[in-house]
Amino acid sequence: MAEKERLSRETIAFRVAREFEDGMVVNLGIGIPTLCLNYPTPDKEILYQTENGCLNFGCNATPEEADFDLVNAGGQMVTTKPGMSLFSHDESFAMIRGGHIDLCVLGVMQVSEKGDLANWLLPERGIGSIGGAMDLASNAKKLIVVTEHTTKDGKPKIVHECTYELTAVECVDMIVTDLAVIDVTDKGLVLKEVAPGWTVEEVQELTEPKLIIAPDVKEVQLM
Amino acid sequence: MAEKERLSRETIAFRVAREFEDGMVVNLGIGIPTLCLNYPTPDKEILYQTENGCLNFGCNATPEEADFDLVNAGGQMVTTKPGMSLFSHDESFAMIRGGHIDLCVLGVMQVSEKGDLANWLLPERGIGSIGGAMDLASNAKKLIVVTEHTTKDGKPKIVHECTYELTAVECVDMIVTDLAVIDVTDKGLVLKEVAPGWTVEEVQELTEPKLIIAPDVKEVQLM
Amino acid sequence: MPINKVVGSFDAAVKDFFDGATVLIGGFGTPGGCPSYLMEALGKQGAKDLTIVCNNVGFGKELMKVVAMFMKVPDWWYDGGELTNNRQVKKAIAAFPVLASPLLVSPFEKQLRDGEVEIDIVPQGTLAERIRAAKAGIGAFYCPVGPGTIVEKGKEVRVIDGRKHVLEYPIKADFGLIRAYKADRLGNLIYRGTSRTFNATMAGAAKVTIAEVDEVVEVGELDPESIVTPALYVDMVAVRPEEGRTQIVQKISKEEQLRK
Amino acid sequence: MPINKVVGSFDAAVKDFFDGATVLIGGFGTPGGCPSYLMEALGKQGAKDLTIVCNNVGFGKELMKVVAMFMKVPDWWYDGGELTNNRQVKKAIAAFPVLASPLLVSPFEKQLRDGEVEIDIVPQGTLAERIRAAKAGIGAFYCPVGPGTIVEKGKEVRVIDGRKHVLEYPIKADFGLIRAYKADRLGNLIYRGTSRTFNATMAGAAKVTIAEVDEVVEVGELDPESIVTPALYVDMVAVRPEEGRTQIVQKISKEEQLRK
Repeated sequence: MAEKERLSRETIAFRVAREFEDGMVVNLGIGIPTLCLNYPTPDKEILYQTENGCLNFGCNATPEEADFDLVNAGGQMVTTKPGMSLFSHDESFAMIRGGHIDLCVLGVMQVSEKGDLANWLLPERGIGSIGGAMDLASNAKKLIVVTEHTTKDGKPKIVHECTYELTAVECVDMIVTDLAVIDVTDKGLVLKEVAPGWTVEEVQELTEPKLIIAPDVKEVQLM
Repeated sequence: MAEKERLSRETIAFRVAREFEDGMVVNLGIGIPTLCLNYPTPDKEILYQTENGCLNFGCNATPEEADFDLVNAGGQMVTTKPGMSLFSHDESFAMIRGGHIDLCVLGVMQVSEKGDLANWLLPERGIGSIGGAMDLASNAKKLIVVTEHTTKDGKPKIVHECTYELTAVECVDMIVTDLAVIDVTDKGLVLKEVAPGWTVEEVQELTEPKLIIAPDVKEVQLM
Repeated sequence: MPINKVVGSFDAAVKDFFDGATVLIGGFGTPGGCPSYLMEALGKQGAKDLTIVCNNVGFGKELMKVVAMFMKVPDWWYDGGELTNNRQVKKAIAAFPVLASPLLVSPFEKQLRDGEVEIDIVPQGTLAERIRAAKAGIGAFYCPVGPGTIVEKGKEVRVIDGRKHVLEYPIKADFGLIRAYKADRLGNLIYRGTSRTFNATMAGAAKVTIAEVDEVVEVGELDPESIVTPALYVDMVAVRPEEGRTQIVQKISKEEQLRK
Repeated sequence: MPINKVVGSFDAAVKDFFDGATVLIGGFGTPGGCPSYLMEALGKQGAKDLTIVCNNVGFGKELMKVVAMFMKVPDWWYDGGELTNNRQVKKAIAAFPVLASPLLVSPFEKQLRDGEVEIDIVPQGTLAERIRAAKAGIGAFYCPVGPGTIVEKGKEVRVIDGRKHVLEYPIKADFGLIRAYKADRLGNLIYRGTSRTFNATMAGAAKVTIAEVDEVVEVGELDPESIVTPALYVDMVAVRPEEGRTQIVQKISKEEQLRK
């Protein structure tokens, strides 16, 4: 079958950012999650936390603004923002472990129907970096994961059981892919939205667990 | 027997302060220990820590200097000093519990021959305040306790076994009383110094455990 | 909408307190650092059967007249002792419930003798660390303070690296009442001097943290390097009336001295 | 004698490092926050069989040429990767030993494949808390991070409040090498921006803490309210040469930008 268009990284980030509520404390993982920073509507005031020790930083720095002493969790240089605060790593993870992060967005390699998450071990290298993902995944009040719906060779990344090393068990609340928006519930995975031009059946075919189709399933909501 | 003169509170504090070494971090308990602040020789730079969250504070404040927001562990208002730092209670006790206090001086109700310390429960009231004494006694690198040698009715406060509620076990390194200076060692209590006008035998008589008399036992050293 | 954690009054700040709540109360037994106006408001609000978690259980207004022999007692000082006087307290978890002076027998100690309140005495550092553990999501910790004493009673003791440790659990609370110096509308806080004490430790440790401050400054006025409590730990901020603010208090203090 | 923790050189600061030592290394994998001059000095000093405790294991000078494709790489940057290149490292305890990009295979990862070094991968927050536990005298703690994953292997797991926790122990180290911004002779430290990171966490956690700073200021110049690391956590302070100091670095950065 000819490849149909999927959501771009930016569109995924845009969709995820619609979940950000006014006043939330949000932590964004490396990759697509970091792009979310650009998309919440201006009527919302969001406090971004980065696990390397900053709350309420600004956007990515221009070369002129760049300062080695102000980076995000991905090592990218960012800007200051009024009301910013700085803290040590132990304090930062006190915040994270203590449940003070309202929403976390992480990239993912696999997610299971129970909401188990695997995102750290690089199988081809036999090693990987846990980083702050376990702490965040286990303790954020809400966890959204973003991913391509399938691997490069077309295999589902949403699976019955993760085969990769786990990051945390039963931690994911919502999955946003380049094909769908899925809620993780006690009853199973609920398909809420599908990418434009894709059918529910096509999404199911690329998803290992049986999806529960939301009665009001619709096209991915970008407004 | 007619009462012979004993060391004053100030003299006890003066003697204890001779143990303060240059550069030490010192925590002083309420009462006589606080008086030690006045007596180290000026060639020594001591950093005083108070468990309510300050390192390197100054002396007791005059009424003119007094500030509600700068108090020591006894609630007395103190002055600032260049190089002072302020911190929260959890950080303060991280310092204490973590062994970052070189020397602590505490008041005592009873001390045993093994160096057990009892200083918190008020027996006549059936309750007392543990405060920071357990944390300090258990974790300071060196613990000196100060006390009158006997209770008001002449009973020894240095005993075989404490009968009062314990603060910490095997924690005392040195005992300074109004009659004597005693080291707590693995072999037992070693009498090092006696108050002017008092004999070794007289001190032993007012002390429950058998004292080991230091070969060079001498009058309390104040210079 | 811009975040705004500032509430209009101390009464508004404590309106949701309920009977049986566990309440962290900041401070160290002296006027500086005590969330006095929140204490007063909670007294008026009247929630009962409270478990209070604090270093000192407080004197209350009546005993403060005696305390004035020992230390300076400002008019606006209002501590947890008054909650006890009001019969709002069921239990205290505290490090320093009793003062040695027989003149200073607190309302709490009197009610304790009469079996009307309970006490759980905790070493000061363990108290701070158990509060931090609640804030930091630590399930429990082995603490080297207390083995061989009353503190280990009923607790698991484990030898680690040749030393006895007592297993201690977080103190989880419904509300935290703290005194800070300045805030911004986001909830960032700075403190003043040793009034940081348990206040900074308790910030963020309860489900709801309410800070009593002298002043709310514009966002950006607090130096990011000097903010002690980041905004996410604070839920409400209430501002002291002028007569309770530090500058006024210090000024009155000085004038009193000059009159003498 | 006035306390003076300032040592004359980075070489002097690391002269007592011994083979088999455990070393905390501050920073977060980027130039800011990295104790670069201490790393360089430790490379020269040559102590072997080190266990390094750090967030990132480091790139080393060779790989930094590739890193320059992704981020700004200043000349003075010298990280733990070079210790691996020097065959000084036996083991790393780290949260982020590997970068996802196949271009960025570190010396550590190569030696790991060859079985020449060991790795103990620890979640970032658990790493920070285990280091804090060493500083704060906590015997061990139950941590909610890691149950059901590789992290719980070989560890005690306990259900507390219905949730699985893994028992974690402090990481005790011989030396801590950290980057701060300014110090005084007593050892008080302030940091700059996100370079506080693991540096402030590690300060005081090892037997000997050595801070690399831009400047030593007079005692009293650092605001008591803004000091992040109180003096008692620091044993030695060494000062960067001018070309590594923040102001110069920022100035050069800006000039480079303008030339482009």
